[in-house]
Amino acid sequence: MENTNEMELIFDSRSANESFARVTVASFMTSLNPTLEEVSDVKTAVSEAVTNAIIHGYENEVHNIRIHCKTKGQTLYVEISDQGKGIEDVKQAMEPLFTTRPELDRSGMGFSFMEAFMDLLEVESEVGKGTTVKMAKTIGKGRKLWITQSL
Amino acid sequence: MENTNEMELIFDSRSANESFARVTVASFMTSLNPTLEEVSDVKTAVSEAVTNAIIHGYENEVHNIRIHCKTKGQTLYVEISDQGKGIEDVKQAMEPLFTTRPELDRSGMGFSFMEAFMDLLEVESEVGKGTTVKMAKTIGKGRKLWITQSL
Amino acid sequence: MKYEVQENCLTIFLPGELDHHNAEEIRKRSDYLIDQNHIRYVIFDFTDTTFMDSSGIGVIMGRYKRIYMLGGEVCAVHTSERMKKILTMSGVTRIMQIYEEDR
Amino acid sequence: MKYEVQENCLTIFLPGELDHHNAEEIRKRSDYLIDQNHIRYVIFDFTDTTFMDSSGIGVIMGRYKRIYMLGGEVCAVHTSERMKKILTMSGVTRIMQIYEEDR
Ligand SMILES: Nc1ncnc2c1ncn2[C@@H]1O[C@H](COP(=O)(O)OP(=O)(O)O)[C@@H](O)[C@H]1O
Ligand SMILES: Nc1ncnc2c1ncn2[C@@H]1O[C@H](COP(=O)(O)OP(=O)(O)O)[C@@H](O)[C@H]1O
Repeated sequence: MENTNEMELIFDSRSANESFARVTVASFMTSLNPTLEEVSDVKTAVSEAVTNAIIHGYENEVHNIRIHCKTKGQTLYVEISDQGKGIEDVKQAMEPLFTTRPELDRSGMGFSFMEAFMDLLEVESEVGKGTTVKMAKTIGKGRKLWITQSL
Repeated sequence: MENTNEMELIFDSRSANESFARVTVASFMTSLNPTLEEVSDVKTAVSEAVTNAIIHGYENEVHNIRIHCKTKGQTLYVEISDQGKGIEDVKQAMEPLFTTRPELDRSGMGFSFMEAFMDLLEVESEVGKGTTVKMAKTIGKGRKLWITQSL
Repeated sequence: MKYEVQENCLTIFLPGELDHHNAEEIRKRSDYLIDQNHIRYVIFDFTDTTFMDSSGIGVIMGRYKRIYMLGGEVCAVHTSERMKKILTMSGVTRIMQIYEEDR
Repeated sequence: MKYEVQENCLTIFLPGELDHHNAEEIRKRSDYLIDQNHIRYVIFDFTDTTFMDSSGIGVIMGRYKRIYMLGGEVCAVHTSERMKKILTMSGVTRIMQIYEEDR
């Protein structure tokens, strides 16, 4: 018990809140003493999932996005969910470069970035019900798992 | 509708989260283009209310603290609540220098600071049920209402 | 965000945080400038940029596609180590040079 | 947080953010040092401090009460405008001098 901490954040799915969501999660994880690089990794992953909820989940309508965070030991758990459109084929959605919105200049690399920057990524989705992205990252394990090849 | 934004944050009543709560509210209000001074004012007020929930409301047990924030036009509304001990005599509690925990070096100035730094302060409390502190501050109205006399 | 047109070259001075929120504006503004000024070269200047996610990659790819059709090129300057990593990871370095100095 | 004892004088180098979370440690550590070293003067050094709430006022008042009993004094140095305002608002400037320079 000693070594856990928890928070839940619910906010409007407005693009201006993307940076708010990043800052909040980054601030929550400071107790784990992350490096600047680890903070940037988490911020990028959070930004991807929140942006997806705004663009794909809610298609730019304003509804609630929920972020649940927990630290346990040196591991940060982040869950980001929307109650939007949902994903028909999660496996296909997670493929690098796959996007349903190329006309919006989406690169189709959101899930690839989440995967590259976090230690764990799980996506649960139901069409018409919404999407939950679960991620985890252990801080301070001196990783150097950088994918320097391109995806 | 255009001009509103909303968020809710729920977190553990640990003293390490005092700074997390301040940063989160400060980050949420950036869309109002506050001055550094206005940000500091809000951070101080949030810090007071969160600290009170931790020390007085929950007496250092770990339970949930809830912060609800809304911006409407140029005004920030902040509500901070705990489901802790509650306050018997709110009027007395709000008096400058009144504290029930002098042995913890409490100065009794928490509510006075909230009042001085925000435009509006309302406290609702029920013994055994908990306490809600409601505050508001309008950003960018060129105020100079600083109380330079001591309280 | 600042945009500079010199002959057929557009420099986009990217914001501190290049996310979906900022990407929208860059996309609209730069496409307008590209059309109006017969631009063939687009320089993404990362001097101020400390954060970028895949929305930033989308902005670069989108401008590349447009400029490539016109026979032009895109490139990046003043990239931090972090930005270089993200650009490399995403694969855009296959279609875009990163220059250490302004050209 | 850093503490410096010189003869009967204790300087407390306050943290960047002086809130309840930090106040607890300062309280314990400084009271220990005051007892051990027959301290009469306590200097609160605000060089690094950009944030303080009423918990900080509590720390100052608490040290003041203890030192005053022993016939000593407390003072503050290197305070920003913001810190000066908060110290003034709270009334502690009635019992504590703010010096612009180290004494
Ligand atoms: N929260 C979501 N709700 C609905 N669909 C989503 C969500 N997140 C991702 N998707 C789907 O998965 C696809 C791939 O996502 P991603 O890899 O992030 O790339 P991009 O956002 O650039 O399209 C999206 O184009 C979209 O169809
Ligand atoms: N959230 C709360 N739950 C229970 N009691 C509270 C709460 N907030 C304030 N109080 C009571 O009001 C008193 C005055 O609060 P305040 O002005 O903040 O001063 P201080 O925190 O220094 O005691 C406290 O000592 C406490 O008895």
